[in-house]
Amino acid sequence: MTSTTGTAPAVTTTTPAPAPARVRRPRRWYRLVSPIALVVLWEAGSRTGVLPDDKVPAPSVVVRTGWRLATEGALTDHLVASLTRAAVGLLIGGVLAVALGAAAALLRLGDNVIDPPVQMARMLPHLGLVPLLIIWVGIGEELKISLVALGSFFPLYFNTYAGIRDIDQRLVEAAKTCGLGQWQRLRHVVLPGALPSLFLGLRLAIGAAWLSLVVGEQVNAQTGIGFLMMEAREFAQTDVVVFGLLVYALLGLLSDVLIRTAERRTLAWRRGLQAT
Amino acid sequence: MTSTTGTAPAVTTTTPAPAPARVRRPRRWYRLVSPIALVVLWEAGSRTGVLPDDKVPAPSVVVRTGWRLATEGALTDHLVASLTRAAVGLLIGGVLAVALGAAAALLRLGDNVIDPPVQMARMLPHLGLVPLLIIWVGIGEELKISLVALGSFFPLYFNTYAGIRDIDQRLVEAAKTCGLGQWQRLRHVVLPGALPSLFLGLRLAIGAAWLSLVVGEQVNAQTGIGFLMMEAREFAQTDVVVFGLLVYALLGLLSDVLIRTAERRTLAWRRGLQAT
Amino acid sequence: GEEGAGTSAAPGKLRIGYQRFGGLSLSKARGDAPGAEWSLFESGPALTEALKAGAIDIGQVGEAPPIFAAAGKIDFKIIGTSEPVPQGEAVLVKSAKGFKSFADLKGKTVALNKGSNVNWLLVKLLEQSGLAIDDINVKYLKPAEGRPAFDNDQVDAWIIWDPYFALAEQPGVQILADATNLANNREYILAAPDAVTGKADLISEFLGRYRATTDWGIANADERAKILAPELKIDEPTTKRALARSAKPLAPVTADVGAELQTIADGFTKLGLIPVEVDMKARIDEQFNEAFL
Amino acid sequence: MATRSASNLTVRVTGLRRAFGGTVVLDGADLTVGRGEVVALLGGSGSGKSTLLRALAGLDPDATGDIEVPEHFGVVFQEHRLLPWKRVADNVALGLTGADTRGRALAALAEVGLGDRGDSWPAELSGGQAQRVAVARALVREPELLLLDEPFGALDALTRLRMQQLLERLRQRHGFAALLVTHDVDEALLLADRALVLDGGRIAEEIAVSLPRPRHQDDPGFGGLRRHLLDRLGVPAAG
Amino acid sequence: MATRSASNLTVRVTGLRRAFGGTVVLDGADLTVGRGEVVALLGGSGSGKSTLLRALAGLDPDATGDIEVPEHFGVVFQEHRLLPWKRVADNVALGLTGADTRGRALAALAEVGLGDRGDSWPAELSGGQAQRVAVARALVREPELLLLDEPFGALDALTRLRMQQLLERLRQRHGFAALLVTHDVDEALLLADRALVLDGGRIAEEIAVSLPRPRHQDDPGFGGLRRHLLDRLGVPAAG
Ligand SMILES: Nc1ncnc2c1ncn2[C@@H]1O[C@H](COP(=O)(O)OP(=O)(O)OP(=O)(O)O)[C@@H](O)[C@H]1O
Ligand SMILES: Nc1ncnc2c1ncn2[C@@H]1O[C@H](COP(=O)(O)OP(=O)(O)OP(=O)(O)O)[C@@H](O)[C@H]1O
Ligand SMILES: [Mg+2]
Ligand SMILES: [Mg+2]
Repeated sequence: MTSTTGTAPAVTTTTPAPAPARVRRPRRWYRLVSPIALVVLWEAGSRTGVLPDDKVPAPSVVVRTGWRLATEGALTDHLVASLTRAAVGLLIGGVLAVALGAAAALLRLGDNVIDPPVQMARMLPHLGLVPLLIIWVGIGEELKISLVALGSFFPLYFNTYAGIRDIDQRLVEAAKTCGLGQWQRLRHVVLPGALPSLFLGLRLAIGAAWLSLVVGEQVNAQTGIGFLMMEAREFAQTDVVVFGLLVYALLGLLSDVLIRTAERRTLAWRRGLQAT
Repeated sequence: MTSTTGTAPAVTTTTPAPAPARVRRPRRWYRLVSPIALVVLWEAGSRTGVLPDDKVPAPSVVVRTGWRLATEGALTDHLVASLTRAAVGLLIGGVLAVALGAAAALLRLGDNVIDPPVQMARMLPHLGLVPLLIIWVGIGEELKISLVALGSFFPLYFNTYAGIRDIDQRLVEAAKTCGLGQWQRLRHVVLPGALPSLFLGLRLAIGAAWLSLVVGEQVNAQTGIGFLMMEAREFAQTDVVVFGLLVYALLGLLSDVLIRTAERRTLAWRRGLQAT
Repeated sequence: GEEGAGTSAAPGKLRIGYQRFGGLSLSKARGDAPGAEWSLFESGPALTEALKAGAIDIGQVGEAPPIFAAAGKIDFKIIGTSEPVPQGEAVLVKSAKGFKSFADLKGKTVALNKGSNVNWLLVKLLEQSGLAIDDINVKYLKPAEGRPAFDNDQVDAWIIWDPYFALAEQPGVQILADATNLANNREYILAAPDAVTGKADLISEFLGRYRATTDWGIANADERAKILAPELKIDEPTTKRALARSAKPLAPVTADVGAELQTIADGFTKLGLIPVEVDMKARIDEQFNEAFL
Repeated sequence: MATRSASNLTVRVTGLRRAFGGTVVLDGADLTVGRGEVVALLGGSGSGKSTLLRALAGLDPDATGDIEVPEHFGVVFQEHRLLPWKRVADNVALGLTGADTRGRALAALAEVGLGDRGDSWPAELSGGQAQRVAVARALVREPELLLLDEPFGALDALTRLRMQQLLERLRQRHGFAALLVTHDVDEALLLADRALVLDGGRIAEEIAVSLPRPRHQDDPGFGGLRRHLLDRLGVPAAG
Repeated sequence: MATRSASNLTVRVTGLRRAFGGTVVLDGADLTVGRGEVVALLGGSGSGKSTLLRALAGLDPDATGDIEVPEHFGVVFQEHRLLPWKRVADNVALGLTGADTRGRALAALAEVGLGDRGDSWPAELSGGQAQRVAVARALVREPELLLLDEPFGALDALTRLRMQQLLERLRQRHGFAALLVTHDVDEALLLADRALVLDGGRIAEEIAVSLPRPRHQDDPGFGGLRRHLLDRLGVPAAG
């Protein structure tokens, strides 16, 4: 039993008054500490021979390779090519995913018609689909874009679906009684309610888009980061492969920063929920 | 202005009394209609020549191929091999993902130390990592399992992170005042609160595990569905490729059914939130 | 060099990397090396990757992978080769299109795998027909993607090697040219340097048997096809046709072989396929030649 | 209640039934609200008041019976149900049509004493403030009928009084009808023309409150009615 | 309140301050609760009562000042804050230690009149039922101090009376102290030994309620105290 018979005040908290304008800003540079530490450790490992050079090149070597590619080679062209493909594919896949995910989540008919085929399709491996896609869309840019669209579709679809299903129905009811029609409810309740989930889906979709692109850029491509890296792999140029991986890592960090910023903007209302 | 001056009762609803024991069971077989319709359409297309046989084999042909593989070949061996790899990899990747995701979501330090490297790593393409993984873990089963673990890590990590961050802090406070310690809060508030998100992550992780396995089963493998399909692809055996895709589709459906069942069991409390 | 992490093969065990259609497949199917550990690779570059990681001791590849591996500073020795296999790679077209020679492909799309033996064949074909690379529209496709593209007329010609070559020889498909008089298209046996020193006995013992098996296979083409068809998952007639032109006796490595490889490597350097000049001659290791004599 | 379409009625409910699983909550409840009439609905905790209101608002597809309500009505739910992602003013303006929606929303906020909180997030409001925003959201629409589920439950005595006066004032101005769920017998007697007691799934008691307005707790007749209602609700007379 | 460690005090708060952004909500509030004493906290909507309670419960790291509270206390929040994924009985038993936690939880539920709802989900409860479950969850712990933020706000007159009596009874049995936020002046006078009025971020008024127990609204002296408190809260005497 919890009945306590201790004497008087047991827990004392004394909090000094804060400085007048204490603003708690998230210290973002903290987030850079561990990536930098990783790189430093890696370089140290290479210098001391713990990581033999013939197995993994040192970061300095990789950076030099990157510099060479950037100046001599057409690194920016490769990047632009990949970014274009990723953006177009993401746009197509994303729009489809949000539309179909919303239809499946909102309508009983949609759920029965759309969801089962999607559940079937979600595990189809890209590599296995390539021959069929070649037949359907050819070996041009369409193929790469289709693969990206496919890859980004699933995380966004599932997160849209779950995000909408998780919306507090009491809020939807309240919106109904405020006279909001189907579309206005979508705009004012469903969309903002599912937004955190959509952001998460976007995060995963961006990753999936890049991964799919690597597969796509192995087929009849002369440009793209995936092409660059996989060709280097064929030609046993480990430094270029690792540089390619580094580019992907930076793209990952960059997209994280962008999405975090977008989240901070659009999900400002959640800070109140969390802080107090 | 909405001030209405219409006459008396404007909206009339007459709902007849329901039959005494009207139980609204979700009619699950509905979900089978559209997959079956797809297959029927496909077969019809093949029969009528709309889908030429040399482009996509008819479902009947594919099923016959499957039957041949199952009886002559070692289809079950392949399946078991793949399932084992997927399960082990998923287990390792999943446990890591949930642990690290929880640490990053719950602890400020964890967020600063764990999250940035994860954000960097999430876009690293499997195909590009294979050469490095070969150096680190060799070309045996470890390679395949590592790839599966890697692939399944990210969706689960992100969903764990988001699921925990989205938990209503007011409930956490309530649990605190009920005298729950750190661990008990994890068990009674954080885990159940993040569970819907974890399920979604699991769904995506299962898909990612299979996709990664296809890449892994291309390196020094003699068994596995991915191996089977990619080999058939090399030798242009479209019927086997399509059969492989069909197996993936069925695995997708099956895992969906399993997860739906698990969700229904563990998330029973949400039905009330949605229905009323 | 040291053992790659995670590959803890017993020191007395030979670790062999092979490709499905390579000559080693027969050796494996016949059980030539009962104590060995066999690893299957989907391509030559994948095999040299494993060689670099120290995951295998020896392996067999076509003529391009050794050059790229050398350019990638992978440490290995070339310890054996095969007789030339010029008929093992060819330019395929649909006969309905009426091409008569490679020169007719001017302005057409040609698919091939970048950086493999057929890439060298393309160089020689262009040279022979007096065309420049820009005169044709090159599409770089891997074998598995080249086939559907070729079948569905998304490319006019496909330069490909066996067994994809044999598989693609369907009715209506015509061989426009093969590598005869253009390229030797040999196979090469590569070994890790530490295996060359540490497992020399195992290697020479195995190479002896490998050679015998290869010779047996050439002498008994029917039986060889019967053994390999299920292994390759290709029907027997196709297997037989492919093996008949592509399975050649093993041969010792000589300075001439080194020079031949060097020519290809220099050609690749000129094409920009590899960023540096490499010394292929230095990779030749003649110490196991006895096994092939 | 026999005449089908008496035009002096705003709400007519006949035979309203609702069961959750095996538990019957509403068991054929009948109810009317006249045009411009304020009806108070009293009843024990869990007696089905909120369930009845949800059914009237057309939010409960599983409720059966005849329900007639006007097309334009406003609802204040027992919980505030503000959209957490919209600032207070936008919550009030939600779905509002016509000119200067923001201005009207801010005016409504001012009327509930929160004119300066239009830019706050709902999560930043106190319990009573959130409830008042919900009331403002319903009032700003100037509906024919208001369904109010304990709209003043979280308010202190002064604010509650002000809100009651506001409701009275607006009702006189716009003439809307209201069905007011309340736990406060005094509040029912101050505001309502009629008080209903929900019990056993039906309207078990109906009391016309014919005190002159403006009313006050100390008015003669008030005490008697209060005692009567409290008796009906089972509250004993002396501690 | 000048003596530092008078052992007859359960709660001692000195100089409690809390600001949200630029808005100062608590501006150096001082407060004590004696052992076994029930203190009612009144104040306008948004005056900072919930903020003060959160600070006392140690949930507000941004509140500054000296706060002394006993280690074992229970809280009833203004919203019920039941875990939606736990059945009602499990919610009450949450974090309970010792023998037969489920039995004790069910007994507490029975005391608040919900003995048969232990297996319901929180989402299936009416507003007043959920609030009573929250009260049961705080009471079952038998704490030294109860922090109650309008625990009976959503209850009808009868249920509210029963709950007030329950609180009285349990207090006599276990002798806990309580800080009770309420909007109901009568409730404050019925239950509290002392009533505080929070205004302008400080305790602006403190009234000892020395009526004999059991108390009733009709007791002599009750009306005078009520009028005094209502005056202090700004409620005018006549409509
Ligand atoms: N979704 C549900 N599932 C099961 N029972 C429910 C559900 N919703 C409400 N109930 C039950 O129906 C009864 C009536 O609930 P309702 O919310 O209408 O009560 P109420 O009169 O508004 O009570 P209160 O004054 O406490 O708000 C309660 O016993 C409640 O437990
Ligand atoms: N997270 C927040 N951000 C900004 N302002 C806040 C926040 N939380 C509370 N406030 C403000 O602090 C003031 C005090 O709030 P509090 O909830 O303590 O009021 P209260 O006395 O409990 O009111 P009520 O009786 O309405 O519940 C209110 O004006 C409120 O708007
Ligand atoms: Mg209710
Ligand atoms: Mg409050």
